[in-house]
Amino acid sequence: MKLLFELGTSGRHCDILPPCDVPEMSPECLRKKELRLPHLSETEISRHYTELEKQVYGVNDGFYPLGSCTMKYNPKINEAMAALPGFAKLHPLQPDYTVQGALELLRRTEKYLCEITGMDAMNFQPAAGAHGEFTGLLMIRAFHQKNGEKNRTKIIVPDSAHGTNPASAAMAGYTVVSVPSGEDGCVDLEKLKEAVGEDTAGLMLTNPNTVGLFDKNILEITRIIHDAGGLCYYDGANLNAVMGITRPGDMGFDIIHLNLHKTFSAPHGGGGPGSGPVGCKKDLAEFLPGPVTEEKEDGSSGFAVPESSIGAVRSFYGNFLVIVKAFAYLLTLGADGIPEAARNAVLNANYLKKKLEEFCPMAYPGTCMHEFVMTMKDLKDRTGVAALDIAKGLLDNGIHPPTMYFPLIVREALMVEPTETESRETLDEAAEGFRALYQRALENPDEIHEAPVKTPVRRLDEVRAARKPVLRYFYD
Amino acid sequence: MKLLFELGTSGRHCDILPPCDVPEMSPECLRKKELRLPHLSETEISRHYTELEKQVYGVNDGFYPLGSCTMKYNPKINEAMAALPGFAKLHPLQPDYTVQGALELLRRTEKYLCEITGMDAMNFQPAAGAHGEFTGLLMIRAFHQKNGEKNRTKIIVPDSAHGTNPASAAMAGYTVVSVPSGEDGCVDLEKLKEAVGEDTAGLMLTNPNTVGLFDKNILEITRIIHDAGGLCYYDGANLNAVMGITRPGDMGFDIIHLNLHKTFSAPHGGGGPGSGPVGCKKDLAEFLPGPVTEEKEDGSSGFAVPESSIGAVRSFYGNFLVIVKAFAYLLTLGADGIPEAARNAVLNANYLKKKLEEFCPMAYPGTCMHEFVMTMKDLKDRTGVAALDIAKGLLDNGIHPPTMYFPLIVREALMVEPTETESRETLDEAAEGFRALYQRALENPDEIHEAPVKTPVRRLDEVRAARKPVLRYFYD
Amino acid sequence: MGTYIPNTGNEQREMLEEAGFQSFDDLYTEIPECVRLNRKLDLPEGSPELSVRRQVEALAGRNRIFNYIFRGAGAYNHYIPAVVEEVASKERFVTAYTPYQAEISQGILQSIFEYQTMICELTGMEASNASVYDGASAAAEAAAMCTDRKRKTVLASAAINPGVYQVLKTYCFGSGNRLVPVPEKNGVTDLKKLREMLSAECACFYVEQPNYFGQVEDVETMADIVHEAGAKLVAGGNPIAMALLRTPGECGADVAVGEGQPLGIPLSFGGPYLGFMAATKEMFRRLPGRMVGETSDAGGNRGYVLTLQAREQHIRREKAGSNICSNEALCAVRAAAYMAVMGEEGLRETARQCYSKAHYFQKKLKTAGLSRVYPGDFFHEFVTRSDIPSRMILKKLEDHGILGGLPLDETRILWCVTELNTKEEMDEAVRIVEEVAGS
Amino acid sequence: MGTYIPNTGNEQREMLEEAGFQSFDDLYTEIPECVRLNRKLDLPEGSPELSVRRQVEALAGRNRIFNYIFRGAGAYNHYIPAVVEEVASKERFVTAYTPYQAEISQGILQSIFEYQTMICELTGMEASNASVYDGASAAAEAAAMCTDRKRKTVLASAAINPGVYQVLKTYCFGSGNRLVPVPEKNGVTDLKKLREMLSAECACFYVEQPNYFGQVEDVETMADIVHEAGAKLVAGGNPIAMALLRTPGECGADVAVGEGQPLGIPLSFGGPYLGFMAATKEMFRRLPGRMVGETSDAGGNRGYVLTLQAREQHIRREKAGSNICSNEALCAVRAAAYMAVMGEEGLRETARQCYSKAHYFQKKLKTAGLSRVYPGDFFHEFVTRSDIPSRMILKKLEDHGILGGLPLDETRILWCVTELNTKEEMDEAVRIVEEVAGS
Repeated sequence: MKLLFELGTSGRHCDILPPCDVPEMSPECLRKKELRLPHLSETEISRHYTELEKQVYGVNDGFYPLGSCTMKYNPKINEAMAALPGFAKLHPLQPDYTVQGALELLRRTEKYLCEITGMDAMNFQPAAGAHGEFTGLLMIRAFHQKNGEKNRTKIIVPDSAHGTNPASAAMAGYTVVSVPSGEDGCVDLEKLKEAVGEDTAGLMLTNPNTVGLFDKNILEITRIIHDAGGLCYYDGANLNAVMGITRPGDMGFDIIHLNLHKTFSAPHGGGGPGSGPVGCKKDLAEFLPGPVTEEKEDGSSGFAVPESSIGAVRSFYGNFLVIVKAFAYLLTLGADGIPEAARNAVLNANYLKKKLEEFCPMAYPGTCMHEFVMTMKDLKDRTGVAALDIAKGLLDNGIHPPTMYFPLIVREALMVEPTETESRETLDEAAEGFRALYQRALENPDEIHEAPVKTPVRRLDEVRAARKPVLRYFYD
Repeated sequence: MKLLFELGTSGRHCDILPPCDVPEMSPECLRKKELRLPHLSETEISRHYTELEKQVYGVNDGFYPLGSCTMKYNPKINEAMAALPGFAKLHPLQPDYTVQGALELLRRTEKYLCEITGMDAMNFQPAAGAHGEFTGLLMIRAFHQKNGEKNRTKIIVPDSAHGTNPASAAMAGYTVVSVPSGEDGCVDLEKLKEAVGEDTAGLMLTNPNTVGLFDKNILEITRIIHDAGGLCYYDGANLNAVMGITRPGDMGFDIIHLNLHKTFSAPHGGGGPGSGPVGCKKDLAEFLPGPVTEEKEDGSSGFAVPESSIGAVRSFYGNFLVIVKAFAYLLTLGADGIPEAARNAVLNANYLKKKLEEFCPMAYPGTCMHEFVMTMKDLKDRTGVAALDIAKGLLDNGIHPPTMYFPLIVREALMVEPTETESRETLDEAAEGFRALYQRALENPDEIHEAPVKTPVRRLDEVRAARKPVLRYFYD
Repeated sequence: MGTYIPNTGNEQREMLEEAGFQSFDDLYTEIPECVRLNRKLDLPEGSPELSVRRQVEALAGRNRIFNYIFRGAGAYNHYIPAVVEEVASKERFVTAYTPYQAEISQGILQSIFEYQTMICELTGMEASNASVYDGASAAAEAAAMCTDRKRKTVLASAAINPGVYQVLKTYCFGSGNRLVPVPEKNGVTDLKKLREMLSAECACFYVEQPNYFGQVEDVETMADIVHEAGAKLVAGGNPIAMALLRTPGECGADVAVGEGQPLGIPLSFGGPYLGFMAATKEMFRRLPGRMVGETSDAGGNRGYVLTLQAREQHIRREKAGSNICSNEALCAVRAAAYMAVMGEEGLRETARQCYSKAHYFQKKLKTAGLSRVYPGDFFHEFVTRSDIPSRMILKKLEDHGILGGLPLDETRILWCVTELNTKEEMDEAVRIVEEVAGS
Repeated sequence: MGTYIPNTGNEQREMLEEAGFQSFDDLYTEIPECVRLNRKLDLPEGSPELSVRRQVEALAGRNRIFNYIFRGAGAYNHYIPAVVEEVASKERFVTAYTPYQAEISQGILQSIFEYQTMICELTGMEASNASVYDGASAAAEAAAMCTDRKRKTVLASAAINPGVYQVLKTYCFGSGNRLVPVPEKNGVTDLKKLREMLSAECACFYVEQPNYFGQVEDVETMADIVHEAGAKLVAGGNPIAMALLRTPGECGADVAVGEGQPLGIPLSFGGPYLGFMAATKEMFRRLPGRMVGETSDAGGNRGYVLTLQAREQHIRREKAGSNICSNEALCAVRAAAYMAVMGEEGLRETARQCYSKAHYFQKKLKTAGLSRVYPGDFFHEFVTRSDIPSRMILKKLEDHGILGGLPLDETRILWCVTELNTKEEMDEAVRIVEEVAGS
């Protein structure tokens, strides 16, 4: 379809602003080149976005088992609550006494999330998971620095970790030490013991891990790190499997981040905004980014900057409206609903895994948590049909494919996370669809290489895009 | 796709209400048969409607030249204004002094519409065009009754009229006299003169008429009726062509209705809600349905029932939120914008007509107003491809077909109304699409009989639906 | 000036030329000079969006929103789930026309088919139409369905909503039918009078359940009485109450109608609302307006179309049973979504809460000195009488942000309680009433 | 308790069985007993939707919304056209994930491609990324782009937004870069000091246009100075101002960044906002985060994909230039829709009105006794000084429903005026200030 710039013509416009009601003035230092933006009537703009929306696949369009992304249903009441003028129209620099409702919302969300994670303090400034990781790592840095242990320069990260873990560590000035996973997909304890030392600043781990398994040695893992003088950082990406069942704080983790846009049902917005609050144990609270909320002497709420704060990682207090959505979700589920969601996320994953493993090899056997990893290695060896082809084939089935080629330690990986908000019928249908596709791949591999054929565009040439990047429209 | 009743299972539900906070009680006269409604989770309901919406064609999906329906773009600001809690949350029986804003909105809209139509008074109670017609006809009845002329039992309606005109007349207790149109598509004056008499209660007419022509004899037509002692009723369906250019009040009409959901850009909602306010000349205002707005002695606004009111045709004051949308539209366009919209509606129609008449016969030659009628009679005679087939063929082009088989006086009619909110490009593309389809019909008529093939369902069997009506889902 | 015309002045000129015109005036040569306006409209100048928003918001701001509402009388304050609002805002549902082209309108058609099914379940009737304007016009259309040349008298209970009575009367003025009220006794229809008034000219009797005063009527007995006289029973009713009370179908009604506003439609100062209509197998072909039916497409797949159109005005013209054309489709979709979200248990619970809370409030008001006027069971509305002038009580409540019941006269007030009224706010309202009584 | 789990208890039991488990506990056998919570969470009981709505609305109701806002300082109150709100509410835009599967994500990808194009036009730069978290993190990421082993010092004007400075500092704490402020003089960056402070270790200099005090900086000269020293210029800027003022590109910036909130994003108590980043041809491959590129599909049709992913964390891991993953895609779509609706003339007009009105207000305030602190041109913010304590002035304004400027200290206030401030409300605010001054 056409781009905004290829529609309309000079002179078309929308009438938005009334004329200026004071004498018109103009600055001196004017731009030289005329600004070029689209010239469109409202009909054209509105239709353009209607058409664009048709070419997007959202949570409401069907099954979305994108592993590690926790694509659960986004409740409509949450959207309505975040749109309330009492939140959306608040200036972030209003006096505290005019925003007590917003502050209480932050404080209560903080409290609930601390209880769920076993942490003692929380800050909402990070705007996404990776942003939270970076924040947490800076806190580790500040902690060691305060203790005079500047030699702690290394962060240990398992080889199954999300790419954000090593990247965040690097941004925080750390050297990354990768520890291999054992054959069971869990941290290899011996290798871990070899890796730690006086230079260990900390460990980053998600548990359940990225192959969908709960690392049962978790207490030993965190003890090894602590014994070496390091801190343990919990990547909250997979919290959905265990919330209300076990807590990172009780596993020995010192700092965590959460993904409100995954675990707590806030929508993903096609890539953002997210919200990646960071929580920590009491001893580390002084390093949290600022401002954090506080209770004032008169019982009202306000903001303050922690004593040894690492500083701000973003303007103001984080993606507030996303937090409103998570708050509404927490109120809805409550004490019983939170673990119930976790249990059903795990049940749905195991149910679907059971159906799929009848014909498709799994990377790891046994009970999984909220997600599992299939491998198309066998299929590829036999037919040439790769994980990518299967993913594209699923597009023609009208379901969103699993995450491809992650974690890196599994060859031809497809990582499936159904979430708790999917019905049994949806899982059954997806399993049948996948079975049929797998069968077709065995029988007629060439056909799958052609997939997708029912989508608005066919398979796109990513190599070409990267080789000669065209990142904008060029006017004639 | 599945029906709501075919989804879910017993026990699934949404949690909406808190438990009852007073002692629970129950009436005596309970229903015997258990109520059966769907058992669904929010995910399922929400996805169901997302899927249903995909199978609807709205104004934002493209060109919608449905003749006589004035499918202009529905501005988003109007929707936002109608959704304001200050309107949506008002109880209709609140004391007047708590709804002064709503009353002023009604009074101002009334004033603006009176100016546009040349009427002196207006009432918003009718919920749709046909409802307005019925209301207007009852006013005619009340008028004659008051004048002791009970013998005026006939309403004259041209044969080109919308079906609602005769049906409304019948509902209002009148006998319908149909007058034929001349070859030029306009009222045959001689036939009209023959038709009028002492039994004439009035005439119903739309001008421009339903073949898209302005009846230049309009003053003579209304004079003939008035001379015979009848009243002239203006069907506002086609006002979009002439607003700000000429006024029904100045053409000699006594009573009118408007379609706010056509001319004044309120959306159609898949068939409603509409709004069909009725306006009239001063002498007839006493017959308007009640309540109407009035200015009170203290300058505030209130409601009153006109002296000789025909009574209420609906509860309360009409489809208020639809009126809010029309009000926002009137404020937006204003004194210059209203005639500009009319002029461009007529321009777009003539521009498109010019392009189409190169290959397709028109029912009437010459300049049209806001719409025009094509005839597929030639095509059908030559190829067997009927207006219906062409309409279904257009579906595969992604545009909404014109109105089919109306007006009845044109054989194999397709009635095209582009409206002023379509761009030249859209008209050009539609003309090219139609040209190609017409050509295909000539070359390969069988193919067109198969159309549509790209829609969610193929051509539907209407005969079967009517012969053995299945009007609801039956539980097993 | 605001505009929604895409084409620029230049483009308009080029298009005029291509279409063979010199100017816009040339487009209108058929309009005789003497009927041309030839002056500028006396309207305000057009406004850009921001100005429009400011003006309209200012008007909205001059209306008072009550957070606590104890007023019903035909418009009811119920909770509207977020999903329902979302569904009713979907762009294509909002902006589509009537689904004349079924192949690109399955979404609306199926929604209406689902609506029709749920209305049948709710009313206990066999077929529903796709909606009419509101509850009052539904009643009037239903009465028209029952009349014929021989039976031209319509009886209506004096205990029905007076707004509905007005509309019945207006429609009868059109059709030439006779509308006669059947007296009320103790807040309900006088069955003895009903029996006496029925005659061979009577086409039907219209009653509401619960009636205007909130009272539960004995509709079953009425059906027997009416049918004995060869007339039809048109049963109006509150759709929330139908989740709990004996349905029109069970009572033996021939046509069931009602105001669908309680089913997820906001108060909206009275509209748009939704008139629902359902009928027995014997009567459904006389239902006015659109109906959606199931059929199959050329490939044998299930699909939906507007059906039984031969009844309608665009085909039968003056012989049609009704002139209805545009209806309240989007409100019907909204109502269907509401019923789907609430489900049978949720709708029953809503009804039960309305009933229980109304009874709680009534008892409390009684202790505060507002005694109930009528005996017998009521649903979620009831009438009180008091020596204190109604307007004094209501004014005091308004001062506390509460919209009290509707004053029927200087001593009687019609109260309404729904699931949205909490015990807390009821107690608060009672406290205020006690204050007025005590002062 | 509310729930979004479709499967009923029965179904869950059946599914457990089919999957080979006896109970939910069996799913968690891998979790050592000693780390299990084994107690109920100390959270409130779950709530049905109506209760949730009531609780959240009550909190929203405890916040004060000001109708008249003269405060900016990093968050700006602009008009958001209705179409923009509508676009940003579209269900699929809202609920989709990052467009990893391009074939079913063309709508988001194309929107972002359009956004990137418009950001390039606005900034005068050659390539834009798909957004980062906000303006402050954009500045920090930009500084990181410019540093390398040899050049590890980041200079930043002391006249930039202190919130941005804080974030720069935090990011530098991580990277081990040195952040040094370049002093301000008369409300703008001291060019002489800048020249002096530049050294071979300096990676870049960061400045904002307009700066925190609203003052127009001489960015062109800075670019020359900075480039002479072999360093890069990172130009932060207000996107509305860019419609009017010399663009970063024209001034010679290497990277342009800014807070995109003014482009149709509501104030939202500080977030979500939008960080935009654009760079020259030489620098764009170092931009962090997602970028959308044009390509073609198997059928030769144009299409869009996430591209240059080799820069990113999921491929390069610890060697990536940044860790960014989720960005602010929906805010970028919103900003693109905003720019499309406003168009070039509309955006320029917005900027002109901001400028004109701010100057009108400043003059009026001056006559009321609030003199301007700095000389030189300003855009839509300015600082005043007065003997009257800032908090007295602001309190009085608040009493009249006006959010005044941001108090910088007891005597100085940073005011902001946008196209939304009418002459009427400015005159009213001035009148109130005069009152305070006179009392």
